[in-house]
Amino acid sequence: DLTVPNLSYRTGSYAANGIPYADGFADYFTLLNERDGGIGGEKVAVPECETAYNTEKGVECYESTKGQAALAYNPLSTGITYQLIPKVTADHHVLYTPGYGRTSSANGAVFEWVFNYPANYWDGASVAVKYMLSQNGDDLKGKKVALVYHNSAYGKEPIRTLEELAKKHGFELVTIAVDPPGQEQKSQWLQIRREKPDYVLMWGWGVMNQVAIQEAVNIKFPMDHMIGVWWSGSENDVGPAGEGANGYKALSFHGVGSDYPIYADLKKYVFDAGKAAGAGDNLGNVLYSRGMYAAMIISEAIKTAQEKTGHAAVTPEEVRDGFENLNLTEARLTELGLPGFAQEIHATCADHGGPGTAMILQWDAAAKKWSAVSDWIEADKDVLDPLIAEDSAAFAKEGGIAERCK
Amino acid sequence: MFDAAKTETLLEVNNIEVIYNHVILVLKGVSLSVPKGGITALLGGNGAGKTTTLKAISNLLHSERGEVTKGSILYRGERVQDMSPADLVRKGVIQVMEGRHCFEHLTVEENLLTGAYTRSDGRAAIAQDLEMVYTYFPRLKERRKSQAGYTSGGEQQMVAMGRALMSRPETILLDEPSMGLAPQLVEQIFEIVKAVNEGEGVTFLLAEQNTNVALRYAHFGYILESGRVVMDGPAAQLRENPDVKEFYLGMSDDGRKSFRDVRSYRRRKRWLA
Amino acid sequence: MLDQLTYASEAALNGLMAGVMYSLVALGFVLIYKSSGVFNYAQGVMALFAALTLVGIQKGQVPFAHLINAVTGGHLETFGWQVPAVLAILLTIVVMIGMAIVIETLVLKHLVNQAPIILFMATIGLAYFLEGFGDVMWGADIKTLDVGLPQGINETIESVTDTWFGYGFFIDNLDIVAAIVSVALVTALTLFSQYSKQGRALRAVADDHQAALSVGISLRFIWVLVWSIAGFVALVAGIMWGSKSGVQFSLSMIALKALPVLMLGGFTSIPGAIVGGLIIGMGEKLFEFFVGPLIGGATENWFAYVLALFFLVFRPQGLFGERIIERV
Amino acid sequence: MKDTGAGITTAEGGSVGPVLMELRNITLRFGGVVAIKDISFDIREGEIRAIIGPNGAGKSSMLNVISGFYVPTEGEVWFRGEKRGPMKPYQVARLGIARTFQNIALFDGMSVLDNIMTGRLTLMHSGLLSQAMWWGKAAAEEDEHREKVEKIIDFLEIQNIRKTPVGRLPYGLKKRVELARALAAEPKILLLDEPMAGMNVEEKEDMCRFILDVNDEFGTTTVLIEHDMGVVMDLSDRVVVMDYGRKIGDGPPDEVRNNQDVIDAYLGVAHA
Amino acid sequence: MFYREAGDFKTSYRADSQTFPIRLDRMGYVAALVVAYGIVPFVIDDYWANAVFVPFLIYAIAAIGLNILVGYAGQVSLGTGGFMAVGAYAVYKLMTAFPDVPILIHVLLAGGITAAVGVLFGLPSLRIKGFYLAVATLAAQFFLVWLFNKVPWFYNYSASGQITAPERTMFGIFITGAQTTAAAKYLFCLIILTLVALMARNLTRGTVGRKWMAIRDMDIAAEIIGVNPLSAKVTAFAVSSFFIGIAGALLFSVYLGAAEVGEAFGINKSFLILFMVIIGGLGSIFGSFAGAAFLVLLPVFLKNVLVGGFGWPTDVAAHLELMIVGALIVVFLIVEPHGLAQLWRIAKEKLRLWPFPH
Ligand SMILES: Nc1ncnc2c1ncn2[C@@H]1O[C@H](COP(=O)(O)OP(=O)(O)OP(=O)(O)O)[C@@H](O)[C@H]1O
Ligand SMILES: Nc1ncnc2c1ncn2[C@@H]1O[C@H](COP(=O)(O)OP(=O)(O)OP(=O)(O)O)[C@@H](O)[C@H]1O
Ligand SMILES: [Mg+2]
Ligand SMILES: [Mg+2]
Repeated sequence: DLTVPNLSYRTGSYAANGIPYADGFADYFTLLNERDGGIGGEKVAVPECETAYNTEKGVECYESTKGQAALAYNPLSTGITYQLIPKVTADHHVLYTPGYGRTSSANGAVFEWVFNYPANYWDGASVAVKYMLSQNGDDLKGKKVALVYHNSAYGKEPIRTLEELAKKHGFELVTIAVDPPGQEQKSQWLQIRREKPDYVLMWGWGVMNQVAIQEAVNIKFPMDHMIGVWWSGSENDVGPAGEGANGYKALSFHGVGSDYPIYADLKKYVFDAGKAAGAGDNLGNVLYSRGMYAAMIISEAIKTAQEKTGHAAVTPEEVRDGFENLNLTEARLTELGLPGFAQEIHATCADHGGPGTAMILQWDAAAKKWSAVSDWIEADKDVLDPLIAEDSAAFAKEGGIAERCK
Repeated sequence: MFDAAKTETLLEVNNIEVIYNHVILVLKGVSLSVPKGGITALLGGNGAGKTTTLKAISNLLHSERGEVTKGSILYRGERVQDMSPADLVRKGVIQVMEGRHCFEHLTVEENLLTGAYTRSDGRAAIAQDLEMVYTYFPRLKERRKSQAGYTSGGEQQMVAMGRALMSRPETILLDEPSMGLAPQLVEQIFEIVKAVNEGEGVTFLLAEQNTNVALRYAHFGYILESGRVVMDGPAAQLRENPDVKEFYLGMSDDGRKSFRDVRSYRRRKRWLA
Repeated sequence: MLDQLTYASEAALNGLMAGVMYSLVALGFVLIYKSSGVFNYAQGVMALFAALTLVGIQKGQVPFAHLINAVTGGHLETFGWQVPAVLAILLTIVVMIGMAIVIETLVLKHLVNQAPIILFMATIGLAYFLEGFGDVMWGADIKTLDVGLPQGINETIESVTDTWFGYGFFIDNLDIVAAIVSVALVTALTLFSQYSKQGRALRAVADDHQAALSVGISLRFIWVLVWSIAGFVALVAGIMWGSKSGVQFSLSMIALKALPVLMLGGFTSIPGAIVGGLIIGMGEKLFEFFVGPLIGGATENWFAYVLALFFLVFRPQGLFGERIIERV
Repeated sequence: MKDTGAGITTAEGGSVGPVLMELRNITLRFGGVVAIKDISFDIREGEIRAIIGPNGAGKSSMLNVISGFYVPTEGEVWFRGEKRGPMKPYQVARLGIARTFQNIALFDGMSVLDNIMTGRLTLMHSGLLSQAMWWGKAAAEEDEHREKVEKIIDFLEIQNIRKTPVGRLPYGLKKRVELARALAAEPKILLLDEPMAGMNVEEKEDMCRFILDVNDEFGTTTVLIEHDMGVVMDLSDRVVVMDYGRKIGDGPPDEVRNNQDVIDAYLGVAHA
Repeated sequence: MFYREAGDFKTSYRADSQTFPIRLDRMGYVAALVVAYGIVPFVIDDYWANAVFVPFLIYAIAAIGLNILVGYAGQVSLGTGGFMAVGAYAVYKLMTAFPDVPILIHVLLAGGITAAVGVLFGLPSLRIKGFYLAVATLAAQFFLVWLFNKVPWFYNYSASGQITAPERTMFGIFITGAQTTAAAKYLFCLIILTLVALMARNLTRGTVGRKWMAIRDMDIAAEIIGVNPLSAKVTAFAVSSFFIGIAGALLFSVYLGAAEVGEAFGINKSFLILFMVIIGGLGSIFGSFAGAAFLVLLPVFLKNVLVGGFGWPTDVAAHLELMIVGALIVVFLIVEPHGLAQLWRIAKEKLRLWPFPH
């Protein structure tokens, strides 16, 4: 068997978000097992382990699964990621953190075992700014952008990038911290009401998202000028605000909705067969799709590894090579029943970060649906690459790591 | 005067054993019977188990991690162990606990009123009894508005007594009512006990160290030592017993000795030797 | 400068409103503490549980659906009916009373006369249990709660203040509702505890369990009574907070916002919960407004505690708490 | 009686030394309540000084003033010929004033031995580090003081309960342990607040024996509050009588016993 | 008569006040030490070290620290998480600033720094008591977490504010970092725990301990018999924070390897450790061990039974786990409010009397 642990969280403060993600992740592998008999004929085991978004439980989960030759870890938690980076490096396991984790691990020269394509936090910040630019005739001079962020490692990630971008494009950046969990955000939103920013950018997770959107509605902030990062743009986040949330925007690095061809198979092999991981009510929604995306990438990497080595029972080391040689094309996506679902990825030894693209989704409260309102937007690599180089160099120096890929 | 032989037994304690914390055996087979309308005194030295006996009767041991492991306690033929302390109060058994146990943050008057918690005979009757308590303890009337936690030791003792009276009980279990009271007040309290006993027919079971006074007012007495009843009998008879005289009343053949003289010798209890 | 002042008053006003929302949670703590000396950490989880139950009933969710499905492999979700808000609230109250009875029978009854810290710990255990139980019963996903309370900016206030100060104040309608409800609750509860026989008994119980037992107060009854009221207060708090953020695990964290309020107002004072809430709410908002920007913001969590600590140093029993009796 | 010079001879024929402590015009108010109203009296070295009076007269409050727990609203406390400045209770304790309490104030969670050892805290000085390592001074000091405490334990005849947690002890023994704790401090003045409440005659006799022995052997000055007139009359050298916060009598027991004010306010009938 | 103390006479006060006056106890503890030092290091693997032993050892240190404050000195604190964070950030700053100093020194220094911070936040305890104090210590908890989150100097200006433990050695053996062996981690923590437990034991049986307990049992009486409340409370906060700081430093550097303050040292940590102390037994060093063992092992055990054994979905298992842990805590408190240590004591008393019931 191929083992891909699912370090999920279905309890605790962030359960509401962890559940659909874990469901999507598990369901995709179930589909592969049921329909294709696994990957390359080898079944995939997806032992689930509950972390409750808690780093110590994360350690326990890692330690309890790593003996089973786990091929890739995807803990959906920046905190756990940071903790696992040194461990996977020493133990030789892949850590795959799409859209979260340590941004500079995009630099494969330093982070041999970590992958975070297709996009990272800094890409997200840049994409959001680019979108604003596109809406304002490529000129943000004199505009004001407020960043409302989760006051934690995760929330602070984009600040550096945004500061750089503010300098470059001449907009004013106001950063507003919200202490987790973020039940109470009166001060923050009064401040926004006073400052009247042109855009509000949101970097939230959990209840903070719901409260922020509700408060934005309350102060009548124009919803279509409020843009969330991909972790602030799920059905959960807009639900409590009801009608008011109509027009809210968020980033995404993959498509959403259940009208991809793959869903016919999912329904047939997974749901109707009673093998779904969850209650089945999350189908096609944003976080479900994201879990599915992660599973899809991991399975493609495994497949690449199998092709490269010629045997089906690949080892974690071989899967790492698979990740590094992943070549995900639109044709392949179509083959998978996910046409246009994601951007192409052409990974290399040094490039673990992928294309760095994302699109903008907008919430339609009446239809209760997210729909894309932009094309794929690419991040501003000119600004980001030096930042990544700087941060990963610091890490390499601290840990005495020699750069690869020379 | 009260005649024990003629009246029914109200409360009966049959050979009970009490264990604290599952290991400490405190009562080793205590039996008593309390006649209706009488004053029964429970005497004995420190740690003899008087308090424990009273608490066993009012079913308050539970909250101290103590339990009755053997024997039975019957009040009017009903097993006390099957009733909650509140049931007991409603049936007319109330305890005045050793060490006062006032409600510190309540005022003196509120403390007294909590005594009437189980009563349902209307505000007027309660107010009347409140006046009665105030006539017994005029000092309390002066301090009625103070928080009980700030009253003196003796005042708290009065509060505890008064509070019990407020429940219009049938039987009062009094644990060391005289402790910390001025001599004059001790007499007064026992006079009250007597008055309540005779006037209202309330039965008393009292644990007392002040053997002298206790035996003067009680009809019947039990002496406990180390968790066992070592002697019992009508109070008058106990008063005359030479051992009781010597050990509990501090009398020798030639009257009361001065406390200054006791240094010279150590005594031993004959029956425990 | 004048702008600053207007803004500050707006912040202060909103602080007062937020404070009322904290008070709603604090009130539940006070009730239970006052009656049993128990510092009920589970109050926040009770609010969550009440809100979960309310939504569950309203939407006709099948309780324990997830567990049943996991065991039987079925697909139970809802009964397929919708219960009107008022009826759902009544049913939830019944559930909360049931919970009070269960808690009394299984937990409190056995802990009579124990040290306060032991009781406190027991309530944390209870909080864990309820959290797991709520999740198993109703699911851990986020739910929208809507009992028809108004939300969003109050336009009247906005336009009035706009004509007065040239800047329309923001006051949330939900907060106004919360304020009205809180005032009503506090008044009713204060009257109850000060002037009724049960109220007196309840304070007696807090002082001395044994003595209360000895005068015939049934601890069991008092506790069921008080936990039921606290359950009701939790429901109110759950509705208010849940309307804002949806019902999910984090709702239980509002307990942490209530603690400084409690500390400042005094653990034993019902009016203290309100006054404490107002001071904390206003204090933290003003601090965030004036000082927050200088030191990086997100100060509210700790500032509330520091503010309360500051008051305590001068009045160790809180503003309205009962004097701590120190005698030998 | 302001002569602080030589000793005086008491009714019992015992002799007491010069004035050790003097309370001058003490008044103590709590809000509206006047617990002590302008009281002055002195305590002489080596004497047993009793304070009696009805409940709520202010006796315990007076002890609290002496031991520094209450700060008198007015008035001065003179100790060894010097006026005592504002002091915290623990500083007063270090002057050599130890006491027992009306509502027993033992440390319930500790064993009898440890409780008595706390009495010696003012006399022990080893540092934190030395204790953490249990090296040198700390261990030696512990042994040395343990020996002293064992003497007191022997003296009060509580050897067999040495290791029992005090919470479990019956009332009477607790009182005895409290006395032991106070004695362990080797006090100059020993304050006893109703040490014999809740005891039967036999136990009272024991207690009296201890008090007298301490007084004889170490010359410890003792202030005693007690409601048992027998005890007070037999033991004390001089008696202060309080009523409603005022002093209504002061003098040798026999004199006090026959004082009409005292009889009216306290004794009721002339006591046997 | 399995367990006997009769016939075990002491001839000196020193012997009477030793840590384990009863011979049978002494033998038991020696045996435990032999197993802990002589056997476990040779059989331990990564899973046992990281999921069970290392967290147990570290939490035992923290629990001893908190027990000194709550169990011995009676000052309830909910700031433990915050103080552990001080230890963690102190050790991080020291490790990165002085890479060549042995890690043990850093850990001890981190404890010292935490002690200073603890004293500062302990000062209000002079005025504030009971639950008011408990809630007041939350001010420390929230403020410290905020501070470490907000001031970039503490996390060496890293982009996300995470701190990551660099590799450090002692006598050439890796103690922190991914290359550390399970045995090294385990032994390092075990040695520190042994020292901490000995110190705690010595302090609590002597003068300082008696001062603490006097303040705990009745602070007014304690002051009247001569205990200076300021110094007693301050030393309790200092000693307690010292141990807690060490635990925080180890938790971050040896166990987790990386930490984010709000998550790793949040208020839940404070509660967790308070739980250990209370379940184990207030005022008992042994209880701290028992409590830590119980609360570290129970979730791991439950998880393995429910998910591994019964194959239940992880979320149902996790919810049930919460319910079971919660219920067990309540049950324990009901059965024995004085904790596992007291249960153990009663068991011993029963054994001593065995086969007689009393
Ligand atoms: N909660 C308890 N736990 C353990 N032992 C206890 C407890 N309460 C009392 N005891 C023990 O039970 C015995 C009897 O105590 P009890 O209080 O009944 O005596 P008493 O006759 O009332 O004495 P006193 O006159 O001093 O009040 C004592 O030896 C005491 O140590
Ligand atoms: N801290 C305080 N606050 C308010 N009132 C107090 C305080 N301490 C004592 N009092 C009051 O002062 C008066 C004297 O109290 P005190 O305890 O000194 O009396 P006492 O002579 O010792 O009486 P008893 O013999 O009953 O113990 C009492 O009325 C008491 O209520
Ligand atoms: Mg007794
Ligand atoms: Mg007194």
